Amino acid sequence: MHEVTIGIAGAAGDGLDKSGDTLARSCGRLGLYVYAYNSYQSIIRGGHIWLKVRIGEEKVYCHGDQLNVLVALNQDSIERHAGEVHQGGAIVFNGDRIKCDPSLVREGVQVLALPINDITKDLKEKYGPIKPIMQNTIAIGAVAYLAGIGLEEPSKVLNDTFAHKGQEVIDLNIGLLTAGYEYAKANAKVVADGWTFSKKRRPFVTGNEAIALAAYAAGCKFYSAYPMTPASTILHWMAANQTKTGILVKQCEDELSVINMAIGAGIAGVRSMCGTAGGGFALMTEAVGMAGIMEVPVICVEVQRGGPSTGLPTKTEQADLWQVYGASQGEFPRLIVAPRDIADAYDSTVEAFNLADKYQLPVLMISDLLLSEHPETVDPEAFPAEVKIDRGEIVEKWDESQGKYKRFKFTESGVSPRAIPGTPNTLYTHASDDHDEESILISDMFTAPPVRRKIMEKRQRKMVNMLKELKAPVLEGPADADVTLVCWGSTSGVVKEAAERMTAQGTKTNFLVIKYIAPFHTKEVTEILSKAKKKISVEVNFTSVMARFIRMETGIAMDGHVNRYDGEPLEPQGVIDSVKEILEGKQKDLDVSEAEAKEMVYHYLRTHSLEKLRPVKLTQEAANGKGEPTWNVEIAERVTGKPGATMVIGTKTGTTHSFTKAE
Amino acid sequence: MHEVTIGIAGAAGDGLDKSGDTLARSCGRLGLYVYAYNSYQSIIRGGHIWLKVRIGEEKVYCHGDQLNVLVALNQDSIERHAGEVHQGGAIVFNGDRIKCDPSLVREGVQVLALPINDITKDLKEKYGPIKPIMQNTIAIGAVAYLAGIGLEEPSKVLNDTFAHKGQEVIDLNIGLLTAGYEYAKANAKVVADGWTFSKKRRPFVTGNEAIALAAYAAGCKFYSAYPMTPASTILHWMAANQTKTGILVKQCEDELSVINMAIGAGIAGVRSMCGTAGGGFALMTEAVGMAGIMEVPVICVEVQRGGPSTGLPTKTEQADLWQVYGASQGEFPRLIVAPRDIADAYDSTVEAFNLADKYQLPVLMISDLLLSEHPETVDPEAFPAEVKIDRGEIVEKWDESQGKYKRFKFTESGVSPRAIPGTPNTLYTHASDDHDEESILISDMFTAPPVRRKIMEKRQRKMVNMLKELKAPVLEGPADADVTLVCWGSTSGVVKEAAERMTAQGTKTNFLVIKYIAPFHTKEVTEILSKAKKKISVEVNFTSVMARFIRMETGIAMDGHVNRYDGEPLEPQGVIDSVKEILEGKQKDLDVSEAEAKEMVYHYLRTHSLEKLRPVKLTQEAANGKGEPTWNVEIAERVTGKPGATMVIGTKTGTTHSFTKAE
Amino acid sequence: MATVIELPVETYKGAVDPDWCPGCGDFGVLRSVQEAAGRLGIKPENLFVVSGIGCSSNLPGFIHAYGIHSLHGRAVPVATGAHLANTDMKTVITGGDGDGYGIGVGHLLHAMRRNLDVTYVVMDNQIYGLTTGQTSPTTTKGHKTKSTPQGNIESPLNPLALAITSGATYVARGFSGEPKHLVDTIAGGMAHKGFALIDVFSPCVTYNKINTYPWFKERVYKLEEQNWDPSDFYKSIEKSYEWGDTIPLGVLYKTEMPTYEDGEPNLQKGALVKAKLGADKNVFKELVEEMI
Amino acid sequence: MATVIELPVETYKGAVDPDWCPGCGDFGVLRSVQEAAGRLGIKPENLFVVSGIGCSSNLPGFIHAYGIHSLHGRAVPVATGAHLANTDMKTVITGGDGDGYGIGVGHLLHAMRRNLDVTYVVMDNQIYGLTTGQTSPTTTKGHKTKSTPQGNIESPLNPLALAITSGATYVARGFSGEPKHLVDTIAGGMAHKGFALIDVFSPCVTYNKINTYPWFKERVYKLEEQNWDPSDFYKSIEKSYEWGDTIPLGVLYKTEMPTYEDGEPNLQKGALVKAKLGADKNVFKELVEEMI
Ligand SMILES: Cc1ncc(C[n+]2csc(CCOP(=O)(O)OP(=O)(O)O)c2C)c(N)n1
Ligand SMILES: Cc1ncc(C[n+]2csc(CCOP(=O)(O)OP(=O)(O)O)c2C)c(N)n1
Ligand code: SF4
Ligand code: SF4
Ligand SMILES: [Mg+2]
Ligand SMILES: [Mg+2]
Repeated sequence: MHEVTIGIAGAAGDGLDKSGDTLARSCGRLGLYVYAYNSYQSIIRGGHIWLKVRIGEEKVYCHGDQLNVLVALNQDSIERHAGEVHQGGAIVFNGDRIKCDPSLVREGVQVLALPINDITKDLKEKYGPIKPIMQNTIAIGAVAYLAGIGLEEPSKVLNDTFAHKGQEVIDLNIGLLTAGYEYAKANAKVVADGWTFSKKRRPFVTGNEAIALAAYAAGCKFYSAYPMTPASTILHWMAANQTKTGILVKQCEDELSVINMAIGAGIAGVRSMCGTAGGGFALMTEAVGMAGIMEVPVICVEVQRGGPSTGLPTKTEQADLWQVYGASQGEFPRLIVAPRDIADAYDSTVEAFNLADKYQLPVLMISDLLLSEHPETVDPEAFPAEVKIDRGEIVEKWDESQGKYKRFKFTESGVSPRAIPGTPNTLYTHASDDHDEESILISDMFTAPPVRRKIMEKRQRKMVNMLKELKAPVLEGPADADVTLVCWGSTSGVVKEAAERMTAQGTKTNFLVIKYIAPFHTKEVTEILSKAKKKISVEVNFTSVMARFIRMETGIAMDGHVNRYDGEPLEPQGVIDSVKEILEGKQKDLDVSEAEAKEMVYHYLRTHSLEKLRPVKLTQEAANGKGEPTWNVEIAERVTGKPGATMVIGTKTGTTHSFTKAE
Repeated sequence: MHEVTIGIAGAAGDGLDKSGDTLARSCGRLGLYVYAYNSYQSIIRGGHIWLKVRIGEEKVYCHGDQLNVLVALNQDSIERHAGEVHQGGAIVFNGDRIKCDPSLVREGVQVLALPINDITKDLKEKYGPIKPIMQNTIAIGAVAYLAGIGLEEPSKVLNDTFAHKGQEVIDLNIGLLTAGYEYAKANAKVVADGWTFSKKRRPFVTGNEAIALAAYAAGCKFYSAYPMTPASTILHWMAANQTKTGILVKQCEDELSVINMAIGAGIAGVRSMCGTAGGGFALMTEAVGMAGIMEVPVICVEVQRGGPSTGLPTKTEQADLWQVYGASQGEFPRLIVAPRDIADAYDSTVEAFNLADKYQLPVLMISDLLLSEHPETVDPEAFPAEVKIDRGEIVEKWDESQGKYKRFKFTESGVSPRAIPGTPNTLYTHASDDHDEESILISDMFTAPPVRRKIMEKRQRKMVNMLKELKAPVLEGPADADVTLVCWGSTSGVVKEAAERMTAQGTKTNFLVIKYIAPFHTKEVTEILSKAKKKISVEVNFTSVMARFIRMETGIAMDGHVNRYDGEPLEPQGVIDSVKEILEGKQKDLDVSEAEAKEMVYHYLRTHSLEKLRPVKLTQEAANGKGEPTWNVEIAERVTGKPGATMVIGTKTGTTHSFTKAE
Repeated sequence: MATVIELPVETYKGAVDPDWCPGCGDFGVLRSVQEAAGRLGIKPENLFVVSGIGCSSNLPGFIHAYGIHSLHGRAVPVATGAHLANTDMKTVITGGDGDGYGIGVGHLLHAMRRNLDVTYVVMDNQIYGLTTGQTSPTTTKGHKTKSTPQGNIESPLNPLALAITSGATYVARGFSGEPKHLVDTIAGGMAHKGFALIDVFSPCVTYNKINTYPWFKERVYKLEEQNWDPSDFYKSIEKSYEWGDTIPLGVLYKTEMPTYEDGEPNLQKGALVKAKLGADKNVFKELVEEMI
Repeated sequence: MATVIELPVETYKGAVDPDWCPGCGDFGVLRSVQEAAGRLGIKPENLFVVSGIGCSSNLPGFIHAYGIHSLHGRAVPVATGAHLANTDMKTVITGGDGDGYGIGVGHLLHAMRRNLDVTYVVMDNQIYGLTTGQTSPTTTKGHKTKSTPQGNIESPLNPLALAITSGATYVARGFSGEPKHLVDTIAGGMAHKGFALIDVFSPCVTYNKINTYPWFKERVYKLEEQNWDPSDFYKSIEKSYEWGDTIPLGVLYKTEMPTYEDGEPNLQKGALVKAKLGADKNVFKELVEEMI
């Protein structure tokens, strides 16, 4: 497969996402496929940001685990990432400010220190001093050369991006781009080229944008939200485009208000949606049950991030399954669906609106940070402007001669034809107390056990009937595989690549992506899994929630679990390695590795304002009276190389047994 | 077994619980065992109330399914319950106001219409007119005779109850009691007698009171709550006794405040608890995860009631398992425990405080309406005043020479010795963001994946270690049983009785009560269930949540499920019948039975202000163009017997196909 | 504006009879809401009556209208959503002091500063009725309730001062024992454009033995009879603190201000619920183009 | 009362340096809280600093004290619980306008009417900083933010009027650009017995381009320099509405009232955390006897 991966590293506020965007859009317009992942932190400025842009001639399903070109925007970034650049790759940085210690660089990697001052002389004369953030454009120019995508398309993208800022800004930026491009051309070898540019222009979209766009297509009229990473960009898109779409966008005072407003709008008869992250959803759960018992169509998007609690706000994780499944007390029908990728997020959203209306119930969409915030190029056909809109059984008119309208009529299907408030002669009350067909409370003086039994059964029948029209999951990859990987959400991209690579390497591997969680395709999944030879779940969490869920629904346990829960998303090679370990029957090793110990040292130094020091040597010691083997670390002064401190880290627990400054 | 069951029926506000209380306490003091169940409604006045008091010489574990004496406080109650009184029993009511249609009464049942006016003549002369509510005492007097418990003990109870109201009130009440007793003695045969009164005085307590009392014994200092049925009586007990116990009791503005205050108090170092029902708990979930990541000991009691949403506020159900299990986003250690009865509620509460402190985590106690609100006699030994108090590893003192105190030290056990705020030299921050050993955030600029991995593993190790000290569930009943019933919470009382009766009837039956939900005794439960012949879950819900949970933990599916979800608790015979159906391979019949159809008619008449009518004849019709068989009901005028209306009810759906008034 | 065709109070008779305790103040409020709606000629199918949970919050079940009997404390956001989705209907919120000023006060405050065009009638009995008698945010200091057997130690909040300072544009008080005046007050609120908060003394005869009908009867007087000028912001705030031997009823404060609906761009072309579903092709294309 | 031994500001230096944007107003607030604590001689181990979530709410991580960095909007109840459990410690709540006046305003209002003896310092930047610039409850009408690209259509709430009418007994305003005055204001609040609310203009240099340092500098003046009498309830409310060309800083309102702690029976014998654990045998017996 023809592809290249660019990494851009810097601090928050360095404007690095804009640069990545220019690059990605250029490729997207050329007809290449792009998948980008931004590993950022939640503070506004300063925190480390690591943006990976993977470009391929064929579709790329995850950010991969390669690194061909590194753009380092500060010194720290060199130290963290230089060693990751593969042979044949290149490292690009501002040579005026940043140094690259050759010992950090692998063999066969070009080091391209851009002499920013020199190459921008002319531009400075013409436009005045260049802001630091603009220097990124120079680097992008260099990358455009190294990645073999040419100058033309990036220039056009810059032209569009800065159109509202006037010609001077456009010219300056294109000037910077060109300077970087020319410098690289003169001083470096291309890292990738020979692309076939199909020129099919593909939108470069995040999962959140896809959901918002789909909501518009599906006829959503009301979107309420309270800002929370990683769901906020739905709100931002909705707000930015509100006058175009006609969707009323309401930022509320809290998430309780958010969902209750959305339900109110749903009651009134508009298609309504709300969105939040795990913590905000925790505040919404009571209302989900209300929508259930009132049989109100409403969509709620829950975007998972690193938890528990405030947790790791800008990190991806898939650990909210139980929260969503367990949302609200009691039992009531609802659809829980977890889209697997960006195109699927579009389809799922459209379907969500239709099923919500058809079955008159809340739909909970589980997304995750990676899916919601990473952008990728998507075929434009994946975003049809015209979609099916099915509002279900609606009572448009009711005559008193038809008898009393019964909002919650006990029907075979479980669905009772719905009259939208405002319709004459169909008046009723939406009650969160349980009620009979006519919406008269059965909770108060009237409790009649058989009535309660029947309304409960009516509601639950919706789950049975809805399941019939949901597409059952299917195995992807070779039918006769030796290994079956099981996953959900954004992890499916990595799993797909891992499975394909494993198959290519001789271990036939297929995979199963679970999309519908409630109702669940128990029959089909049981059939698939009971035939699978080795079943391994792959999830970004500690407790393998989906594997547990599947066991609940099918009784079938996995043969092994691949988990990652350190804040970073899974990558194909990591999955392959873990799967191999499982196949070989190895116990998962939880010890602190040397690389990890080193990172822990860096963490300690950074959090104790000791950035003048750095780890230089790590040795492992088995018996030392600490109750566990340890990593003994020699730490030196960065500049002088003189001994700075020693640190002892527990190999099992990871605790800092001691940190001793040199005298 | 020597026992008798008294039912008292009337409207809310009739003071019926007080009467039941007098009866039950009298028995409790005599050394008899009592179990009472109050099937009430959530409105303040008017709603139908049905109080059953089961009395036995040996311990009774549920309210059973017998009825020996009915005390009817209004006409409606006669109509609803007269037919339930078993042969040899009696029906007692105010003959001046209420009539009992002989056709409603089974053979061999005495009908005792108390001539209230007549028998209270003397009392009226002395004390003036008797308030309606006081007439209940006359009925209790009659019951005291019929149930063979004598006059002495009830008189003493009345004496204590009215002590604060003065001698005149006491005398009047004892006078009424005696009048009823004497009248019954002169006009009826005893229904039960020959009791052996051990005279062991046993407290008559609800589950909520047991929890509150246990909290006091365990050293709780802070209780916060917001009123919500069926948890409110914990708050009421706590408030009523606050000056005695020294527990600070705080009614908050909402449940968000409730749990966050409790966590704040836990952080500050006191033993703290809060309580609520399912709907209130939904608002608390976000904070549960905070307690998890901050490692704060705190207890939260979730009392389940009929759901979903506001649902059936005064009805029992066991359908909040997933809500509690799924409380809060992300993964964190917590103990989830569901006490099975009142004595166990006491022990569980004490243990909860100890484990919360020892493992520094939130404890979620799941109770249910039946357990929390039904009172029963409990052996006084079950409530020791002195209990074990284990506060876990506390750092009392810290010297700077010991190095920096690390609140979240990565330890083998997962538990980090805790310094209570106020301790010098141990200062730290409790953060809901993820953090390192020293409580420095790793969520913001510092994210270091291996640090995150290690703190996650540290926290999760607590679950592994805690499980080791929890008592594993054991099979109760014959080891070689043919049937194993599986249950949790208050259902265990009914299941115990059902299993014993089935065994006595020749089907050897044992049962398994699940108490600890997280962490779960996977090994032990798997061992037990994989050996069981027929496994049947018994739960008060629709979706068999505990059975599903067990399948998740063990992979083992039940062979059948007994469920009740009409608002009423299970009763032993109902369980036995359902189990037999399952054993016989019968499909669960969800059709509306004749009795149910009749009740549905009553429901319709009551909710349409047609109480002058009543159903007189029901016939089933198979083919009728309604898409389902129907119950065709003839409805007549109550007084004249003339045709009043006809009603057609669907046998499958339960819908009212038509209601047609007679011309 | 079309001439109003008044409707008789029976128009709004609910399917079931209220199950409140005999004598409960809420009966009077229910009837006043019905009369006010009739006076304004609002057809039942054009009326949303939204509540939370509580004795008082059972009201929507007892009135012929599109009722929403939502969650404890959430009447305001549910009503906001329903109202914004269908601005052609009139939205009246009805509920209790616990529901509105306790658990729900955050929503209330924010709705008032938005000057949302809805009417909120609070049946203030200074107690939690449905849960059998605990302290509420308006319970008098010292009052012994089930949750405060030693006497309530919190100061009650002043709903009228809160409403005025938060941005409500019609702030009034009624009393269930003064039904005619109450109808006027509620009808005034419903006719007002903007957020109307009407705090109504609605005695709980079962659990509040202090703030009873006679207690209020002795104290209340009508601002309208004193020619009160409700347009002065600061004077109205001051008036809202009058509490003791005399307690004012009536409209304390009233002003005209742009509503939330006036400012919301997507409400300028009519009710959302009547808008066509689905994307405009050109707009959609433009939106996708921005992503390329 | 013991004489106060002042402590140097370094006493409270946190383990890590703040990661706020350079120029963020919160730096000044942090330092002022540290100085105020030092002036009052509160030992770090006797100081609770409690926050919710937001840029401003990161403060507890940057001060040497027992910090609680809780949930968005829940600082007040967490602080209430911590404080009631250990009344021997001083409790200061620090957070943002979104945290305190948006999602958390219900708790705030109820805490104020309790007159809880805590100090609440709100870093009011009229924006949601941490979530990258959406509208907050104090955002000016018309302000274009990420969530209101057409301009905010809601009226901002007035935190000072809310505090005064709700029952706070020390209500003041500070400005991060007036550090000395800010220390005085915060120290005054911490020394005050009862609920102190201090709203501090703490500019967000990244997301609020309207309410900047210069914007405030041009407008603010100090009440103390004008001999303002903070004891008049109604005048203080009126003063709290002064906003535009001139904006007052300093103590708007101050009064002495019994606190929640004064009324709570179980706080009369000292801090709860120091009480003996376990039941008194006689009391326990009595409680069981009542059940028989
Ligand atoms: C989240 C939640 N918490 C608690 C309750 C229980 N609850 C029902 S009504 C009520 C208080 C009602 O008081 P108020 O609003 O004053 O109404 P009233 O009954 O006095 O009319 C409470 C606490 C609930 N339904 N939901
Ligand atoms: C329940 C919940 N909802 C949303 C968020 C996301 N969130 C974090 S901080 C914040 C707003 C912060 O604004 P403010 O309190 O004014 O603090 P600032 O950053 O401006 O100092 C929000 C919405 C959250 N953490 N939790
Ligand atoms: S309890 Fe009080 S508020 Fe509720 S219905 Fe009865 S009188 Fe009315
Ligand atoms: S975003 Fe604003 S509030 Fe947050 S740290 Fe930066 S300047 Fe301060
Ligand atoms: Mg009330
Ligand atoms: Mg802010």
